[in-house]
Amino acid sequence: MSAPHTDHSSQPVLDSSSIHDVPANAAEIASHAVEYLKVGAALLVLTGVTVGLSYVDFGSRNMNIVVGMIVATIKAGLVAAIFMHLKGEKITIWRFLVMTGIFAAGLFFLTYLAHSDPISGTFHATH
Amino acid sequence: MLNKWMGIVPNASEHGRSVEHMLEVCHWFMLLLFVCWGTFFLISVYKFRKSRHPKADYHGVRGSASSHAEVAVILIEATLLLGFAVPLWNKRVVDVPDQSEAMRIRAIGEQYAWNFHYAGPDGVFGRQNAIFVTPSNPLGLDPTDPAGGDDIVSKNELHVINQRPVVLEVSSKDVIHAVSIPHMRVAQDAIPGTRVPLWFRPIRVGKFEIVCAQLCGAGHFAMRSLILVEKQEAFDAFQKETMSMQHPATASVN
Amino acid sequence: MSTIATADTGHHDATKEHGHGEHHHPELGFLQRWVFSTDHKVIGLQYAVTGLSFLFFGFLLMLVMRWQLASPGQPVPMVGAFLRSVFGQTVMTDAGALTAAGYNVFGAMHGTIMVFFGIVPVAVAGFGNFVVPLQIGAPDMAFPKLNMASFWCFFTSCVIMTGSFFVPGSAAKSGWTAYPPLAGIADLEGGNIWLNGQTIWLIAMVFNITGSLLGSINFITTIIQLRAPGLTWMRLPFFVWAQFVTAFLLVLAFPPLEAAGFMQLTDRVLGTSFFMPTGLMIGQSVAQTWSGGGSPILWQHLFWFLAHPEVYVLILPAIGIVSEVVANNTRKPLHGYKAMVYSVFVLGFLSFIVWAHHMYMTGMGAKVAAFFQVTTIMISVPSVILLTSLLMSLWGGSIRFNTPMLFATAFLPMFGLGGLTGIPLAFNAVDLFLHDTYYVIGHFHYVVAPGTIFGLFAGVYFWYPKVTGRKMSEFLGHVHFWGSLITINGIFFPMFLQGMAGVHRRWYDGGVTYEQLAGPVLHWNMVMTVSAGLLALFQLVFIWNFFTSWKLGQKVGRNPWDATTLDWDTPTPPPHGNFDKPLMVYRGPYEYSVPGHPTDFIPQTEKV
Amino acid sequence: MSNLISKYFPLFTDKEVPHTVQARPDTGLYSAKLGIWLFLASEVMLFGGLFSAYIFLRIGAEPGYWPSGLLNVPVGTMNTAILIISSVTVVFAWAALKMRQLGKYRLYMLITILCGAIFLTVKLSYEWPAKFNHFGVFIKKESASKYEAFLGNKHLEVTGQNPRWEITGHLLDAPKGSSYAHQAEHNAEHFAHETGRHDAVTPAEDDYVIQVDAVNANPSDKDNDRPHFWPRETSTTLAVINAKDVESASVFAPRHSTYFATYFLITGLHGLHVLGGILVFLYLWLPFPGGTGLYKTNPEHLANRVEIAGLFWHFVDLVWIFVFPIFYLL
Ligand code: HEA
Ligand code: HEA
Ligand code: CUA
Ligand SMILES: [Cu+2]
Repeated sequence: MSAPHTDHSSQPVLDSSSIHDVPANAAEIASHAVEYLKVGAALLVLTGVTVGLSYVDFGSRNMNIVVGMIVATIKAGLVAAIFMHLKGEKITIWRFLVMTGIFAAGLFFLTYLAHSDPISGTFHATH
Repeated sequence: MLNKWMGIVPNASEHGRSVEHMLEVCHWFMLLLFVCWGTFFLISVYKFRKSRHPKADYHGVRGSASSHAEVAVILIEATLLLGFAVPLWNKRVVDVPDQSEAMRIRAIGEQYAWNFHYAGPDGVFGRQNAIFVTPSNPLGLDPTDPAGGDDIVSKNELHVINQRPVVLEVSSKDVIHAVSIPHMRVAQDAIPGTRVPLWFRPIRVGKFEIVCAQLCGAGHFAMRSLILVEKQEAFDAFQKETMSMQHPATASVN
Repeated sequence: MSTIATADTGHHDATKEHGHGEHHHPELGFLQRWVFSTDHKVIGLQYAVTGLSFLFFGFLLMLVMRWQLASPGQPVPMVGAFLRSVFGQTVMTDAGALTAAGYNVFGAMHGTIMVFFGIVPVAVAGFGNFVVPLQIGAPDMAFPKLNMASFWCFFTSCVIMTGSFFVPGSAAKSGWTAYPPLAGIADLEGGNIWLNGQTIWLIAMVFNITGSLLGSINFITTIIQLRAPGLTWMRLPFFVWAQFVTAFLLVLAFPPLEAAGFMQLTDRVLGTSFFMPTGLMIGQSVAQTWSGGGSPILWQHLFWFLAHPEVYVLILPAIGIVSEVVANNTRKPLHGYKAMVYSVFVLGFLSFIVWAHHMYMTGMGAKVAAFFQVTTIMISVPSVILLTSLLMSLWGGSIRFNTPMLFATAFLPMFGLGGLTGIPLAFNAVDLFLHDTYYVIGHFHYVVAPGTIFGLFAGVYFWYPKVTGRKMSEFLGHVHFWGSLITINGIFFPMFLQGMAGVHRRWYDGGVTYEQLAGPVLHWNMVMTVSAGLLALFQLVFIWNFFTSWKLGQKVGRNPWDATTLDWDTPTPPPHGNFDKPLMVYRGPYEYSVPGHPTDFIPQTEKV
Repeated sequence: MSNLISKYFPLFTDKEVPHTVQARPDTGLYSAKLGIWLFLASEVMLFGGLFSAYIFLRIGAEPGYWPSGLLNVPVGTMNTAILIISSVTVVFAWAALKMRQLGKYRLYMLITILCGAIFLTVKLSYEWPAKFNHFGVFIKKESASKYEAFLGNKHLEVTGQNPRWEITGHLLDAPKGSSYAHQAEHNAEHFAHETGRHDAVTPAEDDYVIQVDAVNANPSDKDNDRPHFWPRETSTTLAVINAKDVESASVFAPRHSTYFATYFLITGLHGLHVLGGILVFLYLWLPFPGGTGLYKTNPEHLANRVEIAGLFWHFVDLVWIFVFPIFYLL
């Protein structure tokens, strides 16, 4: 399950007056602000890195794509983990997100496989 | 036997026997399952109807007969799959016979007819380009290419030689069609932009129907062709005659 | 208690101010109550009635097609002239016979309507909306307004799709699979790029998909969040499980088709060529309309990525309904409930990685083919477990053969037949022979017609008393059942024989062109068509029963079937908010005939 | 027992739907949070479908038919940065609400909305129109040698690179009957005005006249082999291309190539998401009863709404993080 400190919303609020008060974890949230700023900065830097790396020759176009995708995945991971609070998110959500990831990967991989493994002797007129 | 009872069209190709065999095994397996399950079903329905069995039994079936049955089903399916299906397919797509052994013919679909393109005596297909396409030159054969000088094209009739493997290179000009020859137990979609080989070895002289097996428009239902499995001599005669019609100049040289 | 209650939602919630209080709201107008309702039960009914009407419409389209198949080129008797005036000259000749293009229009629309506008709305959205919140003890769906939005999205798609019959060139005519390039170029010549069948089909599908997505998100959230206290996962009725997995299939499999729909749409209206290969010819010349470089196969991948899971979407709710009815009428627990739950999950998971078994003919190499054959065979295992468990559940029961149970019982061997005939199709060497023949048509109709539709009938007869407070006539129900069972087999069994003989699908003339392949089995066409006509007559019995029982049926109380699940623990019909007492669940869903207990059923809420 | 029930499931006797604001204890989630994540899961599959199309089409593309270096990288980078900044401000807005600081919330939300608006404006008023005014002509392979001076295929062959089949730039004259005639006329005027070469373009029935890009002006310059960060000026060189030698000719619109088709479809759909996000944020920012109006009565509910809208916004950012490199850079 999740670590309690990232859980912003499940504090039981049982009488109507308390919903106007600053929640107990306000200090927590304030301390997160710094983290958000750092991540934002990291994302900006990584954007620069992506652009920069695309002008470096890694031997082949494909290698460049791989490198670019790795950096993009790191960035996406940061957004998901910190901004979207996936780090420490509830297990229920994790469960189906993992499924989604698997199916999306399956879609990519299997269509790729189908493309790369035709009957031998197949000729493609493409462009 | 079961296949026969269900009225399967007779087989006319070499590998067709294995396809048929596998279908037969499948059908027996299905029949067996259906009969076993069905018997159990009928007995339950009869024996446990309310008037006969007024008080239900909380536990129902005890023991693990059903799990055993399920495991047996899995084993049989696995055998069918790994023992028959996968090797059979590999044979079809990996071991395509080569140039020397097989006859190569192109099958090009269009709304609503098949063009069968033979390389002719020289065994080389002429260059094609869409700019040359006209009603009388449906494949757009390049008139300046010498390799095309002896190529012949027949519409809706595929002539092949008995016992000689055929590699059909299937493609399409417009929409997706599919070559399906039920007697030969083969089928392949004809996809514009690709040319996919499809092979079989006919083993019976005769005339069989070729179906367009992919919806291709209003005329789809009537996009019927014939495959004529002939003896060598008959095929040669066909080739000669067609050539003299399509290339009067070249044909006379031969 | 009530202070606490208001604290949670907030006393200011808009709905509250409009007076959704403890009691029924006489002040709600007709529109708010029956049309723009946010009540899950009303929305469920809206879905079910719209869906049933489309099922019937889809069937009528098929009757015209079946007429054509049995007597090619003959004017449709009695209604020919009428059809001509409604559908226009693309579809019907002046004499009142179906044209070849018309056959394709009706075929494509029969498939589309049955799948996306018939079964899914009735089985998933109709039964799901009405029954799921009741069975889990929730006052409504988690997002009532979203629920309404979902229905109106769906309804919009219905209007658009139906409207497409009336544009020049008539509705979509490229199969329910809409394969490009055929679908890509269809209806474009000389016409308006927007107002034509295929384009409208795509737009309607986008709405339909969006509605489905919203609905499914709602179902999943509801099931996770709103289960009554004590209703742990393993105490859920199996129907809820089936709907839960179904909703996941829809949420994750539909979007790629939506993406593909956008792509086909831009291919048609913006001249892109996602699915149009280079050098595509129309008539005698290369089509200059598209830039080229696309792949027709890409569409097939994206389509079947949805459409295979979709077939389980068609069957799972029906299996769920059948499970409820079987448990209730055998008066004993389901055999292997847990195994069934696991199976349904495995089924759901695997259904995402088998799709290319519909594409064996597109030219697959050894690796891909082996992969998809293996997964396809694997997926039959959980189906076998599900069906076997239901079968085993009969043993030792005290079976009441009321109408719902008759349909549920017949579902088992019928689905069995359909499922079993899927097995040869899974082996691609065999599929070489069977692909695109009536064997395939027979296979899937056995699963969807005497399978799913029978499951739906069982559900209608079963929950009708909860909805209306009255039972449907048992006598008419029996007539409907026996008539349907016999005639439906008369339609679909001969399809296997025709398929084995080499008769292919989507043939306008039913096979007259092909003397060799169809000649020997052509006579079956008449048998099938007559059976279809008779089947239609028996449906009239159902429709009559359905509407007259609303006012005339036998009145019943809360729990006419002596059932255990929470849906039978509400007043009949359930009021707004559903339950009239605090709920606490103490036991599993099917505690029938518990040894030592005075009655033969213990409701889930009974403490003992 | 019944106390315990009413504590955790207070609403089961009421007619209202529970867990709209409060988390359900056993899942730890309020319903909308779960709902939005499910929605995002479906969005992953939606964009997943589009990206798999991208992969499929790109591997299938014949060498020379998948353009690169045609988009404006600095502008794309700037837009990326803007989205990232807006992602930061939106979490700040949420945190401010959590701490019950309405003023700060309003400020951060405003910045977020402005960022979104800038992003869209740049896309719609600059990037896309610039594309629609850029022209490309694919030369038939058999005629390519005629245009070697613009294609530079010999140079590319020697250096082991993919061949080039396209000549791009600004269209100054189009064959008769072309739907681009009007655009060409406009460009030609502009060209004359800029260069003073009033008679450079002599109208011909069936020629395309293109003021070519730097790559085509100087195709064997090694410097042109790689894409450039700062887009290069269009040269003043003119290419005259006979319509017979042309395989396809189009502005950089979706119909130009599968590359631009995927580019426009994916960025278009992404843009729609940005627009949707902005509308939702505006609603939450303005004093609607469900927006800041909610603050007075139930600030926690408002915070939840901002949280889920924010989740959506981050997702939109996340998609862009992939879109940017695959279209602009690689
Ligand atoms: C609800 C719908 C549904 C269901 C459940 C299934 C289930 C299965 N389907 Fe089917 N299928 C379709 C709907 C469905 N299908 C449709 C609509 C098409 C065609 C689409 C088109 O082209 O237009 C199709 C096409 C189709 C094809 C492509 C054929 C072709 O085009 O060439 C294949 C190939 O593998 C296939 C396989 C299977 C398999 C292996 C199963 C398995 O899951 C089946 C598993 C079930 C069992 C194995 C049954 C177990 C039986 C028993 C235990 C005996 C019980 C007996 C008694 C009770 C008496 N199906
Ligand atoms: C869920 C899906 C579904 C269902 C239920 C059906 C039901 C039926 N189908 Fe359908 N069919 C398809 C999906 C379905 N079909 C698809 C996908 C295709 C392929 C299309 C293509 O080629 O692209 C196809 C194709 C198809 C063909 C092949 C056409 C061809 O290839 O040329 C045939 C031929 O006989 C056929 C017949 C029938 C018949 C007789 C029924 C009967 O079983 C119908 C029975 C109907 C009912 C029993 C209706 C009950 C409803 C009511 C009574 C409503 C009551 C109303 C109220 C109370 C308000 N279908
Ligand atoms: Cu060609 Cu069907
Ligand atoms: Cu399938």
